[in-house]
Amino acid sequence: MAKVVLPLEVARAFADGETDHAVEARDVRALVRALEERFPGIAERLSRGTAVAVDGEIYQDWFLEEVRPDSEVRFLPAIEGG
Amino acid sequence: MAKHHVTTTINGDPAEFLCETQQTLLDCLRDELGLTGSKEGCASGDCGACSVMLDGRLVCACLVLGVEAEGATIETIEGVAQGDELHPLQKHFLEDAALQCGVCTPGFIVAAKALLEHNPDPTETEARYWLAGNLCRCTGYDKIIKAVMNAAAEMRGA
Amino acid sequence: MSEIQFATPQTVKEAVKCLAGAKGKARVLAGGTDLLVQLRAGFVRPGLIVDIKHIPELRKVKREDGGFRIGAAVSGAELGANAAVKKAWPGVVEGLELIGSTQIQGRASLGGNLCNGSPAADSVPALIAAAATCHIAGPKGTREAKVEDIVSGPGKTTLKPGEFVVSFFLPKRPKRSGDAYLRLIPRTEMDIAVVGAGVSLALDSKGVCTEARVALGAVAPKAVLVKAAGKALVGTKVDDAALEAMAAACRDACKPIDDKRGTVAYRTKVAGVLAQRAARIALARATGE
Amino acid sequence: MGNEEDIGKIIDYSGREFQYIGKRTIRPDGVDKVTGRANFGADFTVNGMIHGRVVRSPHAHAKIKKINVDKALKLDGVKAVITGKDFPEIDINDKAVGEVVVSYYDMAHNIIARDKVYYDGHAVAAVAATTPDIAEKAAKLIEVEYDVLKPVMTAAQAMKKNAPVLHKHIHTAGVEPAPEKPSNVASRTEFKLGDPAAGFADADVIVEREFSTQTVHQGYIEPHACCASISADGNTNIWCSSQGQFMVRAYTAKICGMETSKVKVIPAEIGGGFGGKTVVYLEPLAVMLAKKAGRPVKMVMTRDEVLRATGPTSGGTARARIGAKKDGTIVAGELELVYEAGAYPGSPVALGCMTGFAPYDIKNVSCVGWDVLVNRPKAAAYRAPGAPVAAFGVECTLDVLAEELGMCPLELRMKNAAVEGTQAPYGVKFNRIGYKETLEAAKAHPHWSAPLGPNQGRGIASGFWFNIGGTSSAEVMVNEDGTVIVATGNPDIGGSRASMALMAAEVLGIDVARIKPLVADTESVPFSMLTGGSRVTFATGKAVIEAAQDAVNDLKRRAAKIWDVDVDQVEWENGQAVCIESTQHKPLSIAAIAAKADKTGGAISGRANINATGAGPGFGTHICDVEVDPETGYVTVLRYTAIQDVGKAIHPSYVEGQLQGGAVQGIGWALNEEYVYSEDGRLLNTGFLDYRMPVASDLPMIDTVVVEVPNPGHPYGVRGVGETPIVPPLAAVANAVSHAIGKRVTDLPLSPPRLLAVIDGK
Repeated sequence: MAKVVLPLEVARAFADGETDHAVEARDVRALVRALEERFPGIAERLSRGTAVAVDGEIYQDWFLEEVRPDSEVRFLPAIEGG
Repeated sequence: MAKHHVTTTINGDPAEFLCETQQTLLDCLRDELGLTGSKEGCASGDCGACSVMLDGRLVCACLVLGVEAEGATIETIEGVAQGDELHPLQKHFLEDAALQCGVCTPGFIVAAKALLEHNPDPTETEARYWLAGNLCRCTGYDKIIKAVMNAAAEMRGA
Repeated sequence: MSEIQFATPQTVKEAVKCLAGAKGKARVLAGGTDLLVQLRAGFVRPGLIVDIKHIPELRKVKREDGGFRIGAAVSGAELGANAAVKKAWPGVVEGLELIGSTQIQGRASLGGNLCNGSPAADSVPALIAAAATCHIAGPKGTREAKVEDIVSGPGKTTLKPGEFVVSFFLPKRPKRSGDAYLRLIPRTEMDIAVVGAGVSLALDSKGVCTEARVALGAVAPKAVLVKAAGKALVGTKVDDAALEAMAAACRDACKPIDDKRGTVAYRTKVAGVLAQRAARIALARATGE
Repeated sequence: MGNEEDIGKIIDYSGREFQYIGKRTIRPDGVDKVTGRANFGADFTVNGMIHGRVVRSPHAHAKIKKINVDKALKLDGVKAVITGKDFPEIDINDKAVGEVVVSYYDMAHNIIARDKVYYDGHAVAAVAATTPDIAEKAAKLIEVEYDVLKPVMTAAQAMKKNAPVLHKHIHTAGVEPAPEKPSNVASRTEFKLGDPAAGFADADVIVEREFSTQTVHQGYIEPHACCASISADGNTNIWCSSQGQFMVRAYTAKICGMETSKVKVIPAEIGGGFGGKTVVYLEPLAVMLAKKAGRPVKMVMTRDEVLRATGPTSGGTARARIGAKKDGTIVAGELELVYEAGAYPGSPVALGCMTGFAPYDIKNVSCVGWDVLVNRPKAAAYRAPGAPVAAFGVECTLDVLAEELGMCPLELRMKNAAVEGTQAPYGVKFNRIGYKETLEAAKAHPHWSAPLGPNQGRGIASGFWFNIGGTSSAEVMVNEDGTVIVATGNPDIGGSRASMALMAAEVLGIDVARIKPLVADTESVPFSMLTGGSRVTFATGKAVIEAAQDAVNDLKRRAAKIWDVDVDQVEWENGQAVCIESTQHKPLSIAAIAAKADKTGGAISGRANINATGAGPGFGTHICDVEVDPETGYVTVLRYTAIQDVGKAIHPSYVEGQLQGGAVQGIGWALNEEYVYSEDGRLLNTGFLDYRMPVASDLPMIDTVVVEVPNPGHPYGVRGVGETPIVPPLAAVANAVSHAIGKRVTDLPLSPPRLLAVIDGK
């Protein structure tokens, strides 16, 4: 089960404040689908301006990045450059 | 009212153009004569990107009227190199990485050339104060001043 | 921009004729470093521009009665290269040479700097401190005026329609005298003075100040000759006490505004500081250090 | 040598000898730039071209009641006039998540107002005429009737209860339960690590300070400029300078309601961007004017327009609170940022929250960020957006903590420095990083121990930036004579062409001089994300390496054919195909293979389209000495040293240039740069006279130390270098000034009037 950490705002809006969750998924898309089942509407919210970090690697445009059972998956604000 | 017909000398060649009174020398060089090497960064004499020589004096082309060029001798960045032989300043700006985006470079080279003709062996401080009218936002000036000092040394045969 | 006429008179008389004919819609062009910025921004819409740089009298610097006669269109760079003027009146040359960058120096003139009427004009305090006068030509002939009487307020002068400044006269330097000009700008170059201070003084053989003129820029609607400040030095050895009294007089004379460059409090305090420092430099020059 | 297996594998470079990487080559675009031949945005002319001018609002906050263009249209020489009505309406929720969060609705309304103007300089209409002079006159004839509203100029004003609300449709995001009433606070962002409350309870010493900064501009010397031409069939060409021709194409097509394939963008040289040219302002207006006039339209901004109406970065406040044990171990950090977004949501406050404490290993951290709307131009990215102001707060408060603990500020940083495995404030664990190495370099540098005189002070500060990867494409084409063209889709702001050539040369094994790197238009290379985020040398570099490797594989296949051997008999060394088995086949140079290209299958090339991952963060530490004139508040920078971990310097001169340029922009930000608005919201300093950027005589030489701790995510160890250098200077200068005057300064800029007020204890 991968450890998922939601942004505080999203956690408060959908998971009454709980940021950490355990999810079974083989890639980020599947992970978000699993979250959507648990917290309807969260998928749309997570697609708006968030990047995802899987085991320390930040993906601005996430989709099918691999998620392993011991992975840690964090959602962050998208990073723009200057 | 008819435009002024201005005859002048630019980079050693005779040149003529039509302009209205309010058109600046910078506008005339760029729009009437196609010499786009001098750049407009502010049009108020505060950035030096339009530096040219007018009768041997370093000036901002945006603060001179086109009609004032009548009978004058003008030198722009396009006249600094002799054919494909670069001026030592141009060579050192390249070798010493004294430019990044390059939009301020023409103004800096014309101004530095005037400096070295006025003072072949400037100190760092003298170079910095002479070139204070040329703004650069990319380099922080360090490599520009070093390139000017290196070119000066080469030209003195030091 | 309506169509603008352009004239290049070769003599003072010709220039006066041009200006008189334009019924107040004409602007004089010397260096143009202020005029062209205002033209581009639409602050001025002249019908005629009269370029006075072709009149020999306005481009000359020559000795006169022990002092100097300087053409109104002489540029900062030209004056800076004149060793004699620089030796006699370093403060005046400093004022003109501080105006803008090398590129601006190639064009900016004493006449333009004065008649543009900016309270912060760098050359004006030193000219006033030097008791310089101007030779003015106009439709009704020529006249002389003190520099401090030319500007009446921001952008305004006492010149009558059709008049223009032909030249400046810097009087003979008394022995044991010196002048200096300092200004406060946020950077080291390229700024308009937040505060400017020009001081000119003369000493007797025992080092007692016999004459002192202190002028401040950018602290009032126009550059101001602070008589009380001058008086505070006369009769003293220009020691610290005298300098503090002079600084106090300067602070009292300040009627500055808060604007994008400085505050009232700032200009008032720094006016005193700069006047003291300029006076010390003038003193050093007067005693030939 | 660049063989296929190298790509993406973790390789130890410490002992590696590079053949071309690290050489200070002459940049390929250099000669045109030193002779005035290079074409920047305003240097293009197109046959039949006419000129465009924009009409801008003189009010900071007003409703547009009526726009009357009749007089303008009647003026002889006027060919077209447009207003907001000429543009397709865009759905309010139409957002694109590309390289950055973009609201097309906000962007479209920022480029030309619809029913309301939100800042002094907001575009209201545009006109095109046969000469610039006529266009100028026509612009003055366009009559706009406004219903002037009370402006909201600062975050403090905007957050008051009764403040006028700028946008009725904006409710504060990130707050639960979602508020019903509209608000000027566009969003609240929060990051939390560990248990800050417990952390602070455990602290022996707690320090807290509040800091403020003003709106500042990127200050590029080249104003925005473009030329647009559209033919009857809708095919559009745009010549412009920008940080990304593909970005210009995407945004312009969207705002003008056109298919992407109809818009071709040809990149000019860019005269500086620093993030400010990662958005469009003129291009959509020029396209619509060209469409209406049936003539190509050229538009060039004046400096006044650039400062009034193009994205500066947010001014704001930073409140930092740090708890530490007596031995200097930091146990808790708290940061609250309030950034002014300008007319539309989107300040970089979230990035500020993520970066403020990033250089430090702190278990308990809480960062809150407020994005607040004000009647100022919409904020755009400015070099490490959001990070400089956050670092100003944290790094100055660290200085206060060091004083409180009686500890050397460098030692305090060393003790708490983030290392590999440290969890950043935004939760991600760092891969291999070089922050400690920059501190060690600072400690060893003669500057750190040099003596100081009266009224002088020394400041130290550190900074961090993520650096990003993203989509890049590259084409490597081998010409018949064996010379090579390397085409990429990223504008070259600071010398990236030279770096692309060096990386290609390293893989191909041929002299850099035989490689011509070029910046291609949007119809010549596949989509590439813009130049920004310090990504080009890293991400586009990776694409170039992969494309060059692809070309090497093609060359190896051709050599196999020429020798009639199996391809796995062929190796690539020093720019030659070498046959492993039999020595009777002499090595084939790239030129020899290229000469037989037709015979062996056609042109030889390689290409790569990637979305680069593995970007390595960049850490920097700066040291600054200043002298303060106590009687006038005047600050002189005496000495400055910028130290940064760059992973691997591909072209050392241009890496040093980034450190020097970023440091000086930071110095300007700290000392004299600020937007000055009147009470009624008009910008007062709209030119380079009173928007004071550093000039040459203000500065000493900027010494640099390039630290190289390789980034495992890049074949040659490259980290982004462009943005980190602007993060430390605000605090380095402020700490230096504080030590010089013996009082803590907290408000930028430290201009003489402001600093004298602090010195005199006002």
